[in-house]
Amino acid sequence: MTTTAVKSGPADIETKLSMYRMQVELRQFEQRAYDMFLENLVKGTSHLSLGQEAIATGFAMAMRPDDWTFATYRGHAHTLSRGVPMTPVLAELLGRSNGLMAGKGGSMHLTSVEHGMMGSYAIIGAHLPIACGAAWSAQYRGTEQVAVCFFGDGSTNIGAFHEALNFAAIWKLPVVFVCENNLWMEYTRTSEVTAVTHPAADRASAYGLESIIVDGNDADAVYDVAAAAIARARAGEGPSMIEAETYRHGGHSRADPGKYRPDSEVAEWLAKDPIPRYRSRLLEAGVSEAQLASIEAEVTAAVDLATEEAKAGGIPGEDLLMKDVWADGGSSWRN
Amino acid sequence: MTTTAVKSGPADIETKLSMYRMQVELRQFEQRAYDMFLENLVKGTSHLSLGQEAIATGFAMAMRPDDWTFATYRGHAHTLSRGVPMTPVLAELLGRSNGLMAGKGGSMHLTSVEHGMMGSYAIIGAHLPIACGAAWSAQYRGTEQVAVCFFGDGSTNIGAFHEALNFAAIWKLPVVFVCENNLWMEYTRTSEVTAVTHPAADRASAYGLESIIVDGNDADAVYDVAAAAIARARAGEGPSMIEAETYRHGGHSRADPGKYRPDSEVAEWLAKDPIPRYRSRLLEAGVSEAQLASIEAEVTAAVDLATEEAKAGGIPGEDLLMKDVWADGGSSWRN
Amino acid sequence: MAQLTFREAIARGIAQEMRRDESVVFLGEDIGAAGGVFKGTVGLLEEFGPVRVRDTPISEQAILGAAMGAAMTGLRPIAEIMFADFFAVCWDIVVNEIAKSRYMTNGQVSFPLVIRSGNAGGLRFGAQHSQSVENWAMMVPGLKVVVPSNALDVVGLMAASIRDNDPVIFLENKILYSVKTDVPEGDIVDTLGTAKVLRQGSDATIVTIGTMVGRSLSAAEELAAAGIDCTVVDVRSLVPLDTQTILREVAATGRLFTVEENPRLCGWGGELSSIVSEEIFFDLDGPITRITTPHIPLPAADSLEDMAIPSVERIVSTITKSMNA
Amino acid sequence: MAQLTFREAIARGIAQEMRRDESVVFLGEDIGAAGGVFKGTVGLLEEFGPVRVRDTPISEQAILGAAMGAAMTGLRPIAEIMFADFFAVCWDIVVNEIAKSRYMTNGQVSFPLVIRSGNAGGLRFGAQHSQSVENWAMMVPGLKVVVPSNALDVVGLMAASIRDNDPVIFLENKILYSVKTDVPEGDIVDTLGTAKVLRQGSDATIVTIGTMVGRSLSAAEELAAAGIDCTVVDVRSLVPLDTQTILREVAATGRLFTVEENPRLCGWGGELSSIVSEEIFFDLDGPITRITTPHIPLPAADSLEDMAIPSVERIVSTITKSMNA
Ligand SMILES: Cc1ncc(C[n+]2csc(CCOP(=O)(O)OP(=O)(O)O)c2C)c(N)n1
Ligand SMILES: Cc1ncc(C[n+]2csc(CCOP(=O)(O)OP(=O)(O)O)c2C)c(N)n1
Ligand SMILES: [Mg+2]
Ligand SMILES: [Mg+2]
Repeated sequence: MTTTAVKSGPADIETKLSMYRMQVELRQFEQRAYDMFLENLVKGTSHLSLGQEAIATGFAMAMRPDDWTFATYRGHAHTLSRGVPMTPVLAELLGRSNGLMAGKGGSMHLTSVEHGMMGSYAIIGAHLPIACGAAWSAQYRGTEQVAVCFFGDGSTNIGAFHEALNFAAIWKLPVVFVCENNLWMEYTRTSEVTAVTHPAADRASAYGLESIIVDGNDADAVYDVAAAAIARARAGEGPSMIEAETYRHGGHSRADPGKYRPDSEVAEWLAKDPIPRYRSRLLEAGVSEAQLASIEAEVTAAVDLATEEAKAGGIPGEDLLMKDVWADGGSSWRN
Repeated sequence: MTTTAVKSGPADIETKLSMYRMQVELRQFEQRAYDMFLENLVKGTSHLSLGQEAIATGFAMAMRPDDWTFATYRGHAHTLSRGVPMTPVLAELLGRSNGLMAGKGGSMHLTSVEHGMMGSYAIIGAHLPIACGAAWSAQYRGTEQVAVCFFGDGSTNIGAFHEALNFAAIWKLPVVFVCENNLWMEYTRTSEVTAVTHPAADRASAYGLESIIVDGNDADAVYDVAAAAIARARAGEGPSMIEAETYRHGGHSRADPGKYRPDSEVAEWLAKDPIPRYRSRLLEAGVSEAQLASIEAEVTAAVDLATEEAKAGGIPGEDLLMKDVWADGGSSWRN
Repeated sequence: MAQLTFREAIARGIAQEMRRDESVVFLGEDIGAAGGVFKGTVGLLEEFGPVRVRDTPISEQAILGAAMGAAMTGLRPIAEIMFADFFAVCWDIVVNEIAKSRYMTNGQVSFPLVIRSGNAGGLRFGAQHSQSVENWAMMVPGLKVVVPSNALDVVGLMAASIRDNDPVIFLENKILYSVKTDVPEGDIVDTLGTAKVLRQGSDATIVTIGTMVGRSLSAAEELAAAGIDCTVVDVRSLVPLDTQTILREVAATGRLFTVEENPRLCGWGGELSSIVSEEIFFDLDGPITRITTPHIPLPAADSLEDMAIPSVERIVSTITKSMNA
Repeated sequence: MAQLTFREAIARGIAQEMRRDESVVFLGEDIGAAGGVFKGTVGLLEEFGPVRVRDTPISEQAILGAAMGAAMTGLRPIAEIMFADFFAVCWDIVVNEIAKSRYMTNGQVSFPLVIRSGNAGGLRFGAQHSQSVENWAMMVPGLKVVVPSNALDVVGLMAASIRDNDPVIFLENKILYSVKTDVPEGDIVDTLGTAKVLRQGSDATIVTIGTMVGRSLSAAEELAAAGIDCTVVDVRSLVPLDTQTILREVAATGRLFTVEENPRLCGWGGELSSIVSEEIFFDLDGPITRITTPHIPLPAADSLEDMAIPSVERIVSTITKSMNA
């Protein structure tokens, strides 16, 4: 088992500052999304990545712009981390016509192909084989693109996980599987329904893969394992699976207060919050408090602006309803 | 990894003789089924266990009459090994009304609940979770029954395998999973599409289970691992998975001559044929040639009789067609 | 008489049967400690304990496989598939194994089990969490299919489903969970395969199910005001299907309108239409009209979803137009 | 003109398109080295090599997931699901992912892929290897569904399906694999959504598909001899559906009979029935009658399977009875 040492990450401070900014963006975006949910502006459901920002950040930074992300319904952070602007993402949550998919997908299906964000998938496990397919296509066409596929700890017990891992291994596909282990499924503790301690890492050997665990609340550590795995994949050396240990600060979805979790556990993990940790590290490295504060303020301004723009979006109409079932843009099943 | 020593098995010679008889029965039955297939008497498909008889035998001998067998479409041997008479099995292959399921199931679905033969399942993987359910029911009712579930090497790459193994492990279910590794799927070598060398045993640890491999062409060795695993299950110590190495002498199904396999491989495994091996062992142990020959002759007579009885069976009629969709015995979907 | 929500009725029906029969067990994701993601199973773990009410991993094939294996060996399991859309990940166990094994074994095994699931749209959950799957189940021989429209029916049909010796797909339209209905005290056991005539009219017959029952009744009121007097039939169980009631009520008015939340193609409305036009063609006075969701995946945005799913307004306008044609 | 079997036509259609377009790739179980369990893909590995023609593990979800991911990133995959019954183990990828993702993403992705599969009964394989699943696919918005009845159509519809930018479920009725048809040399590209009128009659219209096309034509000959002159329409693709041809031909005779191998409930025959009785009700002269497999799992024994699946005899007797009623 490989456990990557901390205090590594990208060498230059500029990149580290970008990583800080990204984490703050993801954090503030999710907080805003939650506020708007409570205001009943987010209509369906939503699953926030509060507390898990370091994983999306570390990976996004290690990816090439033409690499591909496959995420779950808990996909806001992964979408933003690939460079998708905040406004269309927030507007999508509000069901507005300026939403990323004009309101047709909703919070659980954020997709922006132009940013390599190949979709958020709401059926547990499904996107692991789909990511294999993208990786296969890269391999076939020789483009050296890599597919990165994120999923949760609870998702390791579904059949599609198993099929995808074996498939990727035998075809040596350029895909990196990332288990964001936040200890919980919806309201059930994953360890109570899983036969091994590390739901992903302890199963890597079943697919001939190395067991890799990383501190998922340390963006630099994540960056390092991500860069290594992506490089391996790009070099044709096949898939990797990484288990990133983390925690979600809030509930599973919507307004769930997450009360089923012991207070002590929540407190322990709040103390490991990736953002203050990263902030301290930057201060230690000589970045000024003022510089960090200005990043934070800029992000707040951006989130405020996105909020306004999203709210100003129109209500999607009948024209959108019957559009884009088929590649011809329409929905007719008859002549 | 446990590899059980050979030349063990049940202590008394009487039981060993029963095991020899059973293997000969399975062998001769399958040969007859093949002949009748070639005569176009077996209408649909059929999947023979020629060469794999030691596994069915070793397990059946180690099971209690009220234990449960779950098998695949390659289930003739497992059905007979539980004590189901030959005539109804053969008649089922012929689609006759004296068949085990009156012709409604066919070769791939042999079932005899009164013998603990809980079904043959023709969709790869499906019966692993179903066996978990039977084991759960035994656990719940405190009956100390054990479910034994047989499947092939190729079946280890499907999702249901993974779900069932984890499920059985976390609930500590009294179920024994048995992978009959005959090296081949239909016409593809399993090792070409599997990320590990031992498709079952190398994955046991992913479910917190011990890795157990046994010589599947040695009925005594199989008996020993079977008895141990079944005892563990019966004692409430949870599931086991056993990989039994074996080979099918013939093709995958129907009239497949199995020509995709190298001659040398076939020859190597024919040399390991479980039946001559077991025969020699009995001779060494002092059983007379005459006694073995008389067992063989008795079996031949029984197979001949079953053939006649099966052929004499009637053609199932309309009364059967519309029967037993529902528990009330009928098939009506309306009032 | 106490008012019960649809979600409370689920727990009430299950509890009623679990009290009566030790062989009834219940498994699914988050059904125990959490009381279900829709809070439909609150209190069951507390009353019946973790041996009878079991939280599972995210392994729908294992859940249904376990239910099947348990059913064929003496238990009467209830399994939850959280959202009906997830039937797609365990469909094999439902259609190839549970539905067929009794027939294939010439009746050697029975499957007294219930699979309950949150069905249909209206909650803005998007295309993968909003499907109506009653036609997925109806098309498979060997499955019974129940879709209750109110809390009272939930209790009685749940009890009937649990007592039934065949596999029942019990679909709970999620948007109904919070709706209250009067439910009397004491044990309630209903009968599968019995439709209810909720309103008697003379001009046209609306046949519907689930969420669309309430909307059809509202539409019927509006239509009555405009001089079109409709019968409204709540089918309640698609298999077994109460064709007697349906055919009688359609024959009486001479016109059939089906209202369903399914996408257009191969919904149960098509099946009813074909039964009617095969069996009582000469009793019909005009076209059979189906009111359905269009043949599209369901969109997430509230405005779009509301346009897609049949509304009272659309029911009224479609029937008005057709009756005046 | 060369005679080609249905199974040879599969390989011919695939090869035609693989030669033309490098982005066409093909994956499935035993499709390469073995040439397919039904020998429908013989020669493809040899011609196109193991990079384009890939044998897979028994992992249907991975097969279709791979096809989907490849399709959304520039390839045009063809995936085989060996028996159509096995769709049940990978149904999620088909219905929740492939079918819906284009719509959910507001058109950002397309899925130019074909899933071909051995469909339907007649080979005495029993209930888990004999299902007709065209209605499973037809009911899901976002899927096209093709069911050819002869080798010539196989080549042209396969080519059209591969060239189509939407996901196509291409169902090959296994019992037809050995049937020969004249197929001209050279590239053949057909058009999806076009029904063929194979026989023109004046008394009744038989609408059918797949294996039932041949039986319907034979039945029509027998019926003609008895004075009932039938039109026979081979629908060929259920989605897109050539309603123009179907409605025109039904209106012309005033009577519709559908012949399908599906179990009774929610088959495509019900859908056609409902379209006809909604859109051209006043052109009908009598009941719409559906001839289907009964609503039972398919039995294995030859005698029983033959009773279950519509036969020429049953088609003739049903139509005769109904026309003379
Ligand atoms: C096949 C399937 N089963 C169940 C669900 C319901 N569900 C949604 S999220 C979730 C928990 C997933 O837990 P995990 O994989 O750990 O991811 P996390 O939500 O913690 O990020 C469940 C059970 C689903 N979406 N799909
Ligand atoms: C889900 C599913 N996929 C594919 C098949 C077709 N099939 C039947 S047997 C078989 C090979 C199985 O190989 P293995 O598990 O090694 O068992 P064996 O036949 O060698 O006993 C395949 C692919 C099937 N029945 N079910
Ligand atoms: Mg989790
Ligand atoms: Mg094998």
